[in-house]
Amino acid sequence: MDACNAQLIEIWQAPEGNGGRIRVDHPFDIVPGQYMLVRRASDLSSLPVVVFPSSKADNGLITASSLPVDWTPGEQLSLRGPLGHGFRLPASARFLGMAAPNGDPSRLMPLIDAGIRQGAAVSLFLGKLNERASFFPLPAAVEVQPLSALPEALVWADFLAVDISLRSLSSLGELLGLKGGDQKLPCLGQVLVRTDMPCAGIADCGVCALKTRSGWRLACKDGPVFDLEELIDVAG
Amino acid sequence: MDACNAQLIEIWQAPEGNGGRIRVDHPFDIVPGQYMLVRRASDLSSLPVVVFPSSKADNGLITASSLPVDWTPGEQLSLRGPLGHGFRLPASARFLGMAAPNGDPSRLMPLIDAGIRQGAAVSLFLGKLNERASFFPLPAAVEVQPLSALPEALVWADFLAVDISLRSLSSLGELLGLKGGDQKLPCLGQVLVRTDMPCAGIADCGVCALKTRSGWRLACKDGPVFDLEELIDVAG
Amino acid sequence: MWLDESAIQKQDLIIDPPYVNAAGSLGFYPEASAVSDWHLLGAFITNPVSLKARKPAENRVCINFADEFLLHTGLPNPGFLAVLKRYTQRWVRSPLPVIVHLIAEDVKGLAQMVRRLEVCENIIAVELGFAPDTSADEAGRLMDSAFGELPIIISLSPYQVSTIAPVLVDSRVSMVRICEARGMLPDDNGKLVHGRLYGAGLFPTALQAVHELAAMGLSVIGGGGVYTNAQVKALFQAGAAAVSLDAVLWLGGLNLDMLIGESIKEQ
Amino acid sequence: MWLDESAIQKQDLIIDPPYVNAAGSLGFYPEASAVSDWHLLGAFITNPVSLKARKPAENRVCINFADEFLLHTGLPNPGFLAVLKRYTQRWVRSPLPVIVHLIAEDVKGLAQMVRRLEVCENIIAVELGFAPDTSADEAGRLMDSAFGELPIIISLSPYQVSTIAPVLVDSRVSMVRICEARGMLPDDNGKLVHGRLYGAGLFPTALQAVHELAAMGLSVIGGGGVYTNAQVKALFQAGAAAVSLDAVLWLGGLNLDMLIGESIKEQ
Ligand SMILES: Cc1cc2nc3c(=O)[nH]c(=O)nc-3n(C[C@H](O)[C@H](O)[C@H](O)COP(=O)(O)OP(=O)(O)OC[C@H]3O[C@@H](n4cnc5c(N)ncnc54)[C@H](O)[C@@H]3O)c2cc1C
Ligand SMILES: Cc1cc2nc3c(=O)[nH]c(=O)nc-3n(C[C@H](O)[C@H](O)[C@H](O)COP(=O)(O)OP(=O)(O)OC[C@H]3O[C@@H](n4cnc5c(N)ncnc54)[C@H](O)[C@@H]3O)c2cc1C
Ligand SMILES: Cc1cc2nc3c(=O)[nH]c(=O)nc-3n(C[C@H](O)[C@H](O)[C@H](O)COP(=O)(O)O)c2cc1C
Ligand SMILES: Cc1cc2nc3c(=O)[nH]c(=O)nc-3n(C[C@H](O)[C@H](O)[C@H](O)COP(=O)(O)O)c2cc1C
Ligand code: FES
Ligand code: FES
Repeated sequence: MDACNAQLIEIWQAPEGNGGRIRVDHPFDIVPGQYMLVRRASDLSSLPVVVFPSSKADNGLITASSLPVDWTPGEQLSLRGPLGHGFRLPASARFLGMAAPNGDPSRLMPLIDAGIRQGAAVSLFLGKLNERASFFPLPAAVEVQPLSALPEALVWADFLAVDISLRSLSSLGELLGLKGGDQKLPCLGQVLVRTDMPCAGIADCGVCALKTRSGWRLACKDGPVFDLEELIDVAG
Repeated sequence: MDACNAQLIEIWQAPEGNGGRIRVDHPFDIVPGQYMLVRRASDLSSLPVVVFPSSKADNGLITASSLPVDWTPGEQLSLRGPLGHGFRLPASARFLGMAAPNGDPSRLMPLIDAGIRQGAAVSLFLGKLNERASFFPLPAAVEVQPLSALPEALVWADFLAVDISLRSLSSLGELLGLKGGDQKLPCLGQVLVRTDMPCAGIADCGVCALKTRSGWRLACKDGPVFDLEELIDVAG
Repeated sequence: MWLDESAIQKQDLIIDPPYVNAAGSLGFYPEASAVSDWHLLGAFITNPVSLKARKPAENRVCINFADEFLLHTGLPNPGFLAVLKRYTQRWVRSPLPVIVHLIAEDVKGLAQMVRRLEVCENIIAVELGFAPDTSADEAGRLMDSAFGELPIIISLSPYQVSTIAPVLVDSRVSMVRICEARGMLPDDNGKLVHGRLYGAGLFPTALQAVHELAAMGLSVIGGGGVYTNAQVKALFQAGAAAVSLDAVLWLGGLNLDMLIGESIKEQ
Repeated sequence: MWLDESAIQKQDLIIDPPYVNAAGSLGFYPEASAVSDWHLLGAFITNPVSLKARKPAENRVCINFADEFLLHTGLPNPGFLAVLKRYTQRWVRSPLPVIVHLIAEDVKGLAQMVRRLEVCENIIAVELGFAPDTSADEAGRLMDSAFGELPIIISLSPYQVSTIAPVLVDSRVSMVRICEARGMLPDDNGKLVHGRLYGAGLFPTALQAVHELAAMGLSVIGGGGVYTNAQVKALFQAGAAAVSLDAVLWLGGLNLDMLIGESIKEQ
């Protein structure tokens, strides 16, 4: 799919921005962790907004909380994607750890759903747990824990997914409880790196650049999902 | 009234811009020819739009065709006015001539209504008559004629009202059929001068300045309605 | 040789509270109806005044575009003497100290105007504006002719900063004010019109200019497209000594306290 | 004394159709997927390339504000030799002639890079970018070291016009391109960040700059915040010899023909 028409059907307030339901005029497949670019058809020059679906609705998608606050239901949208590389959840994974340090699990929701579908036990580690936990409706099967419990839990997990901002990436090691010298990874895992992506790869602008074990990479093209081991000893 | 809240209830397309119905939260009195400043409550920095009511609706007003095309019904507005000096229709006037060279009579509508109420015969002279006449619903009592008929008609009129743009003001004499030397006014009259009014008098910015017999005047403060004789031998 | 101290001394100019209107935004004197909370401003800057009267530009116009608008007016004003006659008494009675903005055209005319303002009451400074293409040398000569008893403010558009700011460092100029950028747009008929730019879209370049000037050690009045308290704060953070407001003052029903009150309280 | 003609001769550079992408808007080579109608552009301008590799700026960011956005990236690039290695073959196979944008830092490094590009295929010109505070003298020296077999384009932000444009008149420079203005904005945390500005709000100052440069007799590539066909027309009317597109190319699903096609047909 190149670009297609869509419509904003419904919006709701979420702690980090508005969430919304979008009707899409075109069938599409999207892997958890991939993103879409959305803009108002009427906007002359605004940059597209990066949207991570939190689930698929009939003929469309539910977006994670990233819509501009001045978008109102009924707006005609133009949508492009899916773009980037999403999560690869090992089919054999039975114990999944998911972490959203900013307290918003919506970008991880499609992966949580996929985990439950393949019969895995899912624990979700949320920052700002007290403020946020009640906000996001979660499947009953998910066990929710504070972010500080993440390091202990990693002993039993066989796959870890983290949604973290580029700005916080340098504290990824700390988040997982790795000490300075201790670089051994607790388990396999992947990291969704949230960042501005103004050009979405068209210009190699470098706003979304991050240093990985293999050198500089662009979140918009090479990510936004990266293997944990690519990031950990660089950032940790 | 200083500034008050309002809401855009309904819009419709008109040849020179959208018209609309605005609900106003506050009682107000406005003389035909006076203007209001309207802006979207949500707009950070756009200049207010100059609006001439074409009639009063219950709790609000119907605007002449000057609303920005991206304003949609339901928008919260902020409204200021009435501002400026409107028409003074002589109570004794029995034969009224009204002229709208751009073919849009909506700014003259409140004056037409007032004329009919005081029992006067009203003739309306419209530019672009063929394209426009059917667009604007007019009271049955109004006789509509092409703009080119204006000079002859002025013989019998005892009051003339013209809605003209600042840019066209220099052709006012030609419009009334006055020859180069012939400066005798056919009748009493007033002219509504349409122009940008960005500062509405707050800054004396001068965008709306026009030369009158008494010197430079500002449409926003001293007008937008001026006596015909103030303009005619300057502009004619 | 004796060093003439006054020759290099900057004249102190304190604007308190640190807010002004931009020249051209509120007319020639503080009209009671224009702003309800005058006490929030530290001084009133007049519209630009030229020695001789200036008529409105033939093709005067206001053109909206994106989050901006272009104003082409020709800076009409009745000329210096007529302005004095009409407004001196109003300046005396003004709720705020007055800064008169002079269009700096030639050395002699400018000196005349400044000398005449020195004997007026309630005027705390003179602000000079230069033509868009004024060179650093010309600007220096004009400035020199204006120095006297009144502190001098120089208004520069962001585009004039790189040319003229170097002349201001180590000069007797008291403050620099960032004024409107200039631009060009097609009018309704497609004819290109140049003029001054207003609107939020002008803010990022104004903020950058303030930062540069403050880094040069100049005392800066920053402004250009300011509509929110967050913008006011950013200007102070960039080093502004005071903030000027322009088209926000035309919105009507404005609560100045909301726009700048919070910043005042925090100081 | 014999007049050395080549010393003052401008090298002809024809961009046909008269449209280019701005440096920094489409990466280092014309990637097939980025634009579907390459034939509407007359040349491809690369991202800025420096002699040594440049890392992304520590505080790289994109900040939205009004109808604009500020991009602070640090102009990351792998350095001249790495760029040559990666892209020379792609330039040869490019559907468009290529213009390489070089970050002009010092005379020697710049001369080296230009000499090396003279032997590459399908490169029709070199474009030079200067640091924001480059003086006219420095710009002149850098330019001089770049003249050789390839036509030279100078990219100037609107703020650099008054300083640097006078040096370009009667020089051997083939064209001038108006590039992004610079500005400053607070980021999410209130920290001030400087960077390049994009968006429709930049257009009026860009148009004004084009008009000034064209009036000086320079051949100008105009651009900055172009999103509509009416803007394209206004640029040609102001005297632009060609038009450059920037962030409009990032909107996706763009119909270039709608944006510039109409103007092409009318010529
Ligand atoms: C000598 C000079 C001094 C200036 N000083 C100031 C100042 O103190 N403060 C300020 O805000 N702006 C000043 N400016 C003007 C400023 O640079 C802009 O021109 C101004 O912001 C007005 O914009 P505008 O488009 O509304 O009108 P203008 O740009 O003034 O346009 C009006 C018309 O008058 C013409 N014009 C402009 N100045 C002169 C002049 N001096 N003599 C004859 N014709 C002229 C222009 O070419 C234009 O066609 C000055 C301009 C000049 C030429
Ligand atoms: C010598 C020089 C040449 C330039 N040439 C070009 C050009 O050819 N094309 C172009 O588009 N822009 C050029 N610029 C940069 C331009 O003026 C802006 O800096 C640019 O648009 C990038 O904006 P930015 O905010 O993304 O990154 P930058 O403004 O580049 O910011 C990145 C960081 O790197 C620093 N930095 C910038 N340049 C250098 C340098 N040379 N050495 C060390 N640190 C530096 C800055 O201070 C900043 O902290 C040049 C800058 C310099 C200093
Ligand atoms: C290393 C690290 C540890 C954190 N620990 C906690 C925590 O124990 N409790 C909590 O409520 N939030 C915690 N947070 C979340 C932060 O409070 C903050 O909300 C989060 O990093 C949001 O930042 P973002 O802008 O990077 O998304 C932690 C974040 C990081 C990066
Ligand atoms: C002097 C004058 C005479 C005009 N005569 C006619 C006319 O005979 N028929 C007509 O349809 N429009 C006539 N017009 C209207 C013009 O076609 C035009 O629509 C009008 O001036 C709109 O311009 P504005 O931008 O000034 O409002 C006349 C306008 C002027 C100023
Ligand atoms: S968003 Fe520009 S390179 Fe990734
Ligand atoms: S609109 Fe500014 S003076 Fe009339």
